[in-house]
Amino acid sequence: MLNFRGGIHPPENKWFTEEKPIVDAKLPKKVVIPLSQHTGTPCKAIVTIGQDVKKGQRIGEPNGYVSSPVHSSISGKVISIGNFPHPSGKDSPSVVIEGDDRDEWSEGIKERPDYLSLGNDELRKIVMEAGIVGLGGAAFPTHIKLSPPKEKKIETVILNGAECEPYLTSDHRIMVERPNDVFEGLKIIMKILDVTKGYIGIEDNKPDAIETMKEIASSEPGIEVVALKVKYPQGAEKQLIKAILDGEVPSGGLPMDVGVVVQNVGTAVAVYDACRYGKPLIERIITVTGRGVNEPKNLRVRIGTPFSDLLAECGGFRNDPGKVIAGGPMMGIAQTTTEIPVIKGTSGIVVLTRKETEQVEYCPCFRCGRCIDACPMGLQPSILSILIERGRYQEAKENNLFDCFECGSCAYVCPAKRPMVQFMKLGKLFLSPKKG
Amino acid sequence: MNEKINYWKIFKNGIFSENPVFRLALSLCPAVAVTSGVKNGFLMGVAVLFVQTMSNITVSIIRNFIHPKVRIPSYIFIIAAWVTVTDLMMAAYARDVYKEMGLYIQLIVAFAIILSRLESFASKKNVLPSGVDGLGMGFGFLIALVLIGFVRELLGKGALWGYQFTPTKPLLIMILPTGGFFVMGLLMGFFNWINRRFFGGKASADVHMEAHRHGSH
Amino acid sequence: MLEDIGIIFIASALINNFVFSRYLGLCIFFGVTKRMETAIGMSITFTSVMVISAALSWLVYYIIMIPLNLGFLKIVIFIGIVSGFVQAADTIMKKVTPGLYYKLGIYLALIVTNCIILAVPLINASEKYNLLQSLTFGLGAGAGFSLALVIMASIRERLELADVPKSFEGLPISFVLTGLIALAFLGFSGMIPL
Amino acid sequence: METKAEKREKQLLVSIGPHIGSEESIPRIMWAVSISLLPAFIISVYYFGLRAIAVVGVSVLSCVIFETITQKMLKKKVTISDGSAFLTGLLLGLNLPSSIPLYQPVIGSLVGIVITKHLFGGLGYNIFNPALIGRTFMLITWPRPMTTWYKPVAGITTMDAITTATPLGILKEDGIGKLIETFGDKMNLYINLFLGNRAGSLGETSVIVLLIGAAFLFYRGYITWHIPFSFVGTVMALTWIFGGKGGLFAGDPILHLLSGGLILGAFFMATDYVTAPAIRKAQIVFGIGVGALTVLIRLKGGYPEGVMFGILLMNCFSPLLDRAFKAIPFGTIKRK
Amino acid sequence: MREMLKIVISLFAIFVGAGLILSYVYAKTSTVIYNAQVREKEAALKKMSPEAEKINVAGKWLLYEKPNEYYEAKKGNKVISYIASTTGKGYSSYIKILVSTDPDLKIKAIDILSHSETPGLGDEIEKKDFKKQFEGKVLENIELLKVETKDKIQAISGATISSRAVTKGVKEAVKLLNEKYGKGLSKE
Repeated sequence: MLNFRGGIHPPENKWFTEEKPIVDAKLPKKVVIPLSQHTGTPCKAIVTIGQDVKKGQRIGEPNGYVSSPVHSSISGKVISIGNFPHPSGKDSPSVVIEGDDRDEWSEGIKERPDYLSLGNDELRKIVMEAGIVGLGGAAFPTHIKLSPPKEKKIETVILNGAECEPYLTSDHRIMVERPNDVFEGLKIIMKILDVTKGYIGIEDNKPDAIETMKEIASSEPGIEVVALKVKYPQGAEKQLIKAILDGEVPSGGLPMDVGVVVQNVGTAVAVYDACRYGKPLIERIITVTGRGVNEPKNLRVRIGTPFSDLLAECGGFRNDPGKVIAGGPMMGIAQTTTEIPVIKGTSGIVVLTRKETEQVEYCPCFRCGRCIDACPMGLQPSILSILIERGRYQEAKENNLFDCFECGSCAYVCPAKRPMVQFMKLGKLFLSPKKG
Repeated sequence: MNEKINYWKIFKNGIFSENPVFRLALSLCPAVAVTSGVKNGFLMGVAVLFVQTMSNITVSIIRNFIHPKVRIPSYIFIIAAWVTVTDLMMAAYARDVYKEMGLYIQLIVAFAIILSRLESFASKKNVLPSGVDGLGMGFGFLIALVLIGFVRELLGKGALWGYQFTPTKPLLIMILPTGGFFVMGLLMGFFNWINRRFFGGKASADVHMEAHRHGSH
Repeated sequence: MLEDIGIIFIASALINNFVFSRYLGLCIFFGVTKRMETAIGMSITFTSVMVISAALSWLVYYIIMIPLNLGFLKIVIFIGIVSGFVQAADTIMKKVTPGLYYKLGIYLALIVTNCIILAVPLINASEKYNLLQSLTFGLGAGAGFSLALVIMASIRERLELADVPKSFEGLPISFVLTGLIALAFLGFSGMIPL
Repeated sequence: METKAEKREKQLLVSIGPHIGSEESIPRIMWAVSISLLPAFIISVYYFGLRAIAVVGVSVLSCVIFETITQKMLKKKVTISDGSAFLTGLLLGLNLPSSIPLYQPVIGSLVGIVITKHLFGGLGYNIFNPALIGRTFMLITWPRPMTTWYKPVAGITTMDAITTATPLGILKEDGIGKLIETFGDKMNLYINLFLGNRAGSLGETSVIVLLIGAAFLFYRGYITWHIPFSFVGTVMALTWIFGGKGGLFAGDPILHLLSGGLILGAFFMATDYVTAPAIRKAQIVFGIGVGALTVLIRLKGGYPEGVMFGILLMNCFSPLLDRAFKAIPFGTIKRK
Repeated sequence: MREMLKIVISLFAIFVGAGLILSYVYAKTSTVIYNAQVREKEAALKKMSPEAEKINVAGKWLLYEKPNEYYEAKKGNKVISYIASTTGKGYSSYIKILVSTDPDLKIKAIDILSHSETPGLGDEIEKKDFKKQFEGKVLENIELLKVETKDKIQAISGATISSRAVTKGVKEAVKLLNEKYGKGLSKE
């Protein structure tokens, strides 16, 4: 089984939704569309209050190289532009649109049955214009990943279907329900990058997805579907590359440094939708799940829909909810309120009960070494956390603190319940040039 | 009045605020090595007291004669001479103690405390204050050694100055090397605690490295 | 003969370790073990000086002092040899290998006032070791001292991160620690039936 | 007016991820290790009588009390419920002879808990295993009571038992012939050692019950093979090679495996998280080191048993080993 | 050059000064030290045979390569006791022992002069109970047993190595005395 060093295996808890087909969420009455839904510079709003907008109409203009446009996800009227709560925890400039229930497409949307005949630059432009970002969670603008610098020769594209976060099943459902679209998307990406070798990596706990994908892949030379060991964080780029290609991305480097581009399966579908149907990224699949919701579901959701709408659609809370998490329980962000919009990077909403999230006081590290075994980056989180606890940030840096991508494996296994990720974030904050 | 040198202050200095063992953390080896009993500690203390005072006086007397470029070797020769005197005297007149700690008596020559006092005090001052400084330092050293010896002998042998109180040895380990380190560490920690608790002072500084550098350049 | 040499080496390095059972070199031991780098630098410097001064002292002691019946001057002479040698090494190193000098030079300066350097020739003289035995003793003692320094430095690096009670920070806890290491080293006692 | 739902929403917890954690916690591990030692304790009561309860009881109680007092004095949170002081007391008690005067374990606990553990910053920071330091301190301080062993007599007996030497003591003093003679024949010797029907520290004698406890710890994943196996393996290999009188490869590794405190030490004390290296490769070296030192002391040293000193000596090296075998950061291995 | 000369003179003067003082002290103390050593040795021997008027060195012998001596203790012209110094190879040190026998080579007393055996265990060889066991024993009886015994020597429990070292040292000494003063000789 394909594997990498370290990692953990928390209870998967995917049974809530893994068998449930994707259903369309109700059309939201009102959407809040943040202008920053991607890694990089936020967009500039190009609409004004009171303006009527259509579905798919661009409302935010990219502002700089690493940026991506945003589009209205419903048709209606802009009622407010200002700072609103954002899943990242900070308020963020957003456009609020009140729906008119007509759900009309904007005029610019046109289908391209002949998309395969388009040139690479054209395709890249479509991806950019459609505002596609990585849908796995990091939300890095896809068109940048598809435009590697000349000196980096890309040889392989890996489609990430690992979905290693517990609870989440959206990628799983996509692969089972839209396998062909996933493949088409991958082929577009491979074409843009001029690559002949593609992999689709899927964790071994989704046998139906593996089977479906393998079937299609059998007729596609150059594309290989590989089963991965069920282990968190199998879906992290570097770990995925290690597992499939046995290549290690150097410290501080990017996948393209070893000639690889990794894309999420959801992103591949979005790419296909954009190229084939001209649809910008205005909706995504998310999993609403956890012991704190009545009817866990996989939903197709318009970007900007408030969490509260979706939770209501899933039968509301139950079991005294303690935490609402945007994303998976490992790397997702806990929210203070449910009046938060779904953004492009929201892969799920997990509601944990109060009992599940009981907080315990943490103890001093007692050097059991579990975190060292668990760390997928080969770090020693125990030492790092102690160094940071004592304010010795520079030494933490010397111990490769910046290799940490905050996957939380160390914190998960820690018997002393030390808030490792918090320490790592703190350390990086102190070391960042702004804070000196 | 101001011109008068406060001899009492110089003397007291060595015993309390610059106690060579507990405060300056200098010359730690004998503090552990010869303190398995009060008597040994006392005699070692006397030996150091003697060497320190005599060397201080000697250096103070001939300080103008010593060439500054070779002052360290000169000091070392002077100390070595006085140590040899002590060594021979003890070998002659305190034989049973000498058998146990002869090596450490000879090693007084390498005690950083003595050299550093010569360099920092005796080489600049007159004979009388230098002598008093030597006495103070020596006494501070002696008191520290007796104190450690007291604790170790009492706990380790149930005896004081060889006089047995208890039929058996209560905590034998205390007279072994490991016990010596324990007692040193615990006493230092205890004094730090008292100092912090009641006098609001700082813990004894790790100044010995400084003193070493000082002494040997 | 070879066995004899081996015994002297092991005895001086482990069983009668200078720090843990002879209580020698403590000032340096506590002084330079705050950082691993200095501990290693000190180990190298000390061991070489110990071996060389053991040899020089032996030659002077048996070729000059004993025939002239000057045994009682051994303290003065030995310290003269050690400081002279260190001074010479200092000067030569500065000229010949400045790189090494800047790494180890500062330790050289600390050596003169250190009792273990002097203890080696004194013990050699009182045990009446021959030249080879004296060299072995110097090497063993140096190795034992180096071992102590390196262990101590690695432990103190960890201790620096520990939540030691305020009054015990620094020297007191180092003393207690040394006591505990000495306790462990008691396991070697009786290893060589003398 | 806030609705009920809104009110509840306000109480949503916010923290940095991960939002789920494993079941393991320090108390859970400590108490599980304590439980795994339960069979050894029960068998010690069977072999050494009520005295075993008294010795272990005093050790445990004084460790817990000293932990409470020290933490109060240092104005720290009292953490006796995490079981670490209990475990220290249990290990100390099981490492003592049955006849030890009862005030002595109190001092041993004092040294273990206060000096070895709390002076160094408490749980997680101690350099040495507190129970072992307590025991070694006692061995050096009261060598006579600490080396007076009684023959185990099944059933509830007290002090009228007969003093004898431990198997390793007999082996060291009189050689293997005498040892076999004491137990009848070689097979009998092995069986008695395996069952624990021999003189020794309370908890070290019965290999079988210790292995049951160790199996439990393996099953729960609280110990890994690295330390115990490299330790035991090294002891067996070296005793086989050097343990015999008639030249190399003439030793009796099984005898060395079954006697002394090897099993107790290898599975329950050398594996102590705090004082052993945390890196797996370093743990193997650690285990080999403990094994080699144990054999060195058993065969050449002044004491018949070397496990305790072996572990303590290697405890000194743990930080160094962790340093030397630092984990390899991801990305340092080039793509093949 | 002048500077150099100054340095040399300064150092040399200190050196010579120190040398002179030391020589003086050495001259004064060396005899004291020598005498003290002699007196100590005499006192130790005298303790072994208090009624002797004269104790003479009768010969030297080696054990574990350590030099030892044996003596004849005389009252008037009659030998009343033989004394031998001997060595035991102990647990952590060489044990220096004195043994005295009466003219028929039965042990009168033994004494431990110096050792550094383990405190609390090995150092019990200094205890009267242990040393007394040797009194009245002849060569054949000097044997260490680990059980209770009247006519042999019983080991100190937990300190077998030290006990054995003393016993062996004593045995070697008595053996030597037997060789030198075997029954026939001692009668004359």
